Amino acid sequence: MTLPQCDFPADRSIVFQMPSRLELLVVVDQLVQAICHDMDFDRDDTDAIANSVIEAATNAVQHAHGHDVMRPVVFRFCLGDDELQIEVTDTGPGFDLEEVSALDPTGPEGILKSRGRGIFIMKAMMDRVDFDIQMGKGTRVCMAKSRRSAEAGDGS
Amino acid sequence: MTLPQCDFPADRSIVFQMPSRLELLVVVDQLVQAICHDMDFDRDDTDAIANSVIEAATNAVQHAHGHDVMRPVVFRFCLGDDELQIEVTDTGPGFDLEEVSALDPTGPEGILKSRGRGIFIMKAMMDRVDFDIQMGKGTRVCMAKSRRSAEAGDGS
Amino acid sequence: MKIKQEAIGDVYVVRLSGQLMGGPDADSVRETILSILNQGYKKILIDLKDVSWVNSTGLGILMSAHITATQNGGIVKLMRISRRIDSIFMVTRLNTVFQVFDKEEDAIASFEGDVTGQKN
Amino acid sequence: MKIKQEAIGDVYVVRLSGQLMGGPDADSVRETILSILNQGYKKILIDLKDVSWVNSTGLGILMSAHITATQNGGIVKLMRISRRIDSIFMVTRLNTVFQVFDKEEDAIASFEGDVTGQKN
Ligand SMILES: Nc1ncnc2c1ncn2[C@@H]1O[C@H](COP(=O)(O)OP(=O)(O)O)[C@@H](O)[C@H]1O
Ligand SMILES: Nc1ncnc2c1ncn2[C@@H]1O[C@H](COP(=O)(O)OP(=O)(O)O)[C@@H](O)[C@H]1O
Repeated sequence: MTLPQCDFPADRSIVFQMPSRLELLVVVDQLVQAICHDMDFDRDDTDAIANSVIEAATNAVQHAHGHDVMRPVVFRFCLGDDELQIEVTDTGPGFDLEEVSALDPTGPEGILKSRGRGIFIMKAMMDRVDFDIQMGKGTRVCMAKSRRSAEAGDGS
Repeated sequence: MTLPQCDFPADRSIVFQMPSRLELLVVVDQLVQAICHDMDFDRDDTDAIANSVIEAATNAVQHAHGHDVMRPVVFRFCLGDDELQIEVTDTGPGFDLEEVSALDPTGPEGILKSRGRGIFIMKAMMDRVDFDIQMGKGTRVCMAKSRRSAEAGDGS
Repeated sequence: MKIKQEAIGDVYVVRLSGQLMGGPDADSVRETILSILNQGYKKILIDLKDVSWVNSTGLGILMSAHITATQNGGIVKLMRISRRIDSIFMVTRLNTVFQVFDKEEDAIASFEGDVTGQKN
Repeated sequence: MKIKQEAIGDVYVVRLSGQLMGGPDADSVRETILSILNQGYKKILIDLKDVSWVNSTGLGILMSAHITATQNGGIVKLMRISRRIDSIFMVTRLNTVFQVFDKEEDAIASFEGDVTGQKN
């Protein structure tokens, strides 16, 4: 694992690591739900966060690790006062983000495809999604979402 | 962290790490429940395992780390075919296992105490509980439990 | 994921449970849809009541089912999706591809006259 | 953990919810019990219906409540414990210390004549 470590503070960081097995996505889902519950996220935001983490994890298992069960996927959660930050890291080959983002999966051509919705879902459901892609080394997806109540005061 | 790494195989290992906060025991509980569900443990065994992991984690947070939120507690799960192995590791001072095991918490004197039940509960609820205590360095609690159905054939 | 199947008149109901997330799920749903079409049924209703969540690979499985059915003169409708799955349908606009029903009776009734080729 | 309180006749019902696991919980339960005893109530019923689990520290909190009450001429009973909490009571033999009831009415009725000193 040559990717830079994240700098989440130790007193707010939860780390989770699992083998590249799709069956374990149910465990990821439950873990994310519990963290969101602990942070008082509402039902809809919790679903949005859980969906997004599952998309990132699905990509790590399928595309990055090709279901190689010996290769772990690492999740880091930073439980802020009003914001949950999440990193999902794999050791796969990386990919061309611009290329895969070119086709809108909700457009007339994209909607009929059976693939290409994962990154779109993360971007739609989280406040922020960034990719740290190191070709040949790995991908780190960084996502964040604030509690609705936490946004109430910002006039948006 | 100078304790020896466990030798759980990568394709069956789940690792979880959290700050020393009792509030996060609800997240640990949900994680353990999800892992047990994935492994088809029944309701009662799942409760027994979750209770035991919570006891080990409570000791790590309270006794080993004195609620110092900067010190992480590490959980490792090995999802075997019929057995779940769990390690809970802290970086606390260690303790004298014989001494704390001397008083039976169900005896006439012990039952009236408000403490001293944690290790007893783990031993009662798991198939195996071992302590790897390195004084001044840390404690690693190793526990295991098999699925009931997995034991059905062994004549016990 | 588990699959249960049941013919109700000329509507074939496929009840999924668990999570719809790709891997082996993709093949089993595809095979189920193909075998239903091969039996001559054209009206397929997928019941998602016991599916707790769907990921994008699972959405792809549903989209493949839709395309396979359409290519064979059939139609796939969905029923009883959770609030969580509904939100992913809205975001991905799959709600514009699939007719989704809350109640089984409404779903079944909606097929009336939908497909000209009946089960033969 | 949250605490709600309610006097039903001369029985004081303390309803806990969440998890009973030590830390700040210990102090808030202790203070609640003491204030109830100070108000002159002797019959205390702890409702665990909405407590999903208890750890050994939580058991210690209940045991302290029992001892504090007893020392002040009172009594603590429990009601509506889950299967999970019941199993930890069996293992630790706390079921021999506390009377536990499934139904609130049975628990309340059981206090009749239990304690000679009534609320004054
Ligand atoms: N972590 C990753 N590692 C390698 N390639 C990835 C990763 N995530 C996404 N990709 C590439 O980007 C493409 C688009 O991903 P996504 O939007 O999630 O849709 P889908 O997974 O359905 O193809 C994938 O097909 C894959 O080629
Ligand atoms: N991980 C640990 N690190 C340091 N001391 C521990 C640890 N686990 C247990 N102990 C010691 O053993 C004692 C007994 O533990 P336990 O049986 O869990 O009961 P309790 O936590 O209620 O005291 C504790 O009071 C503590 O002194």
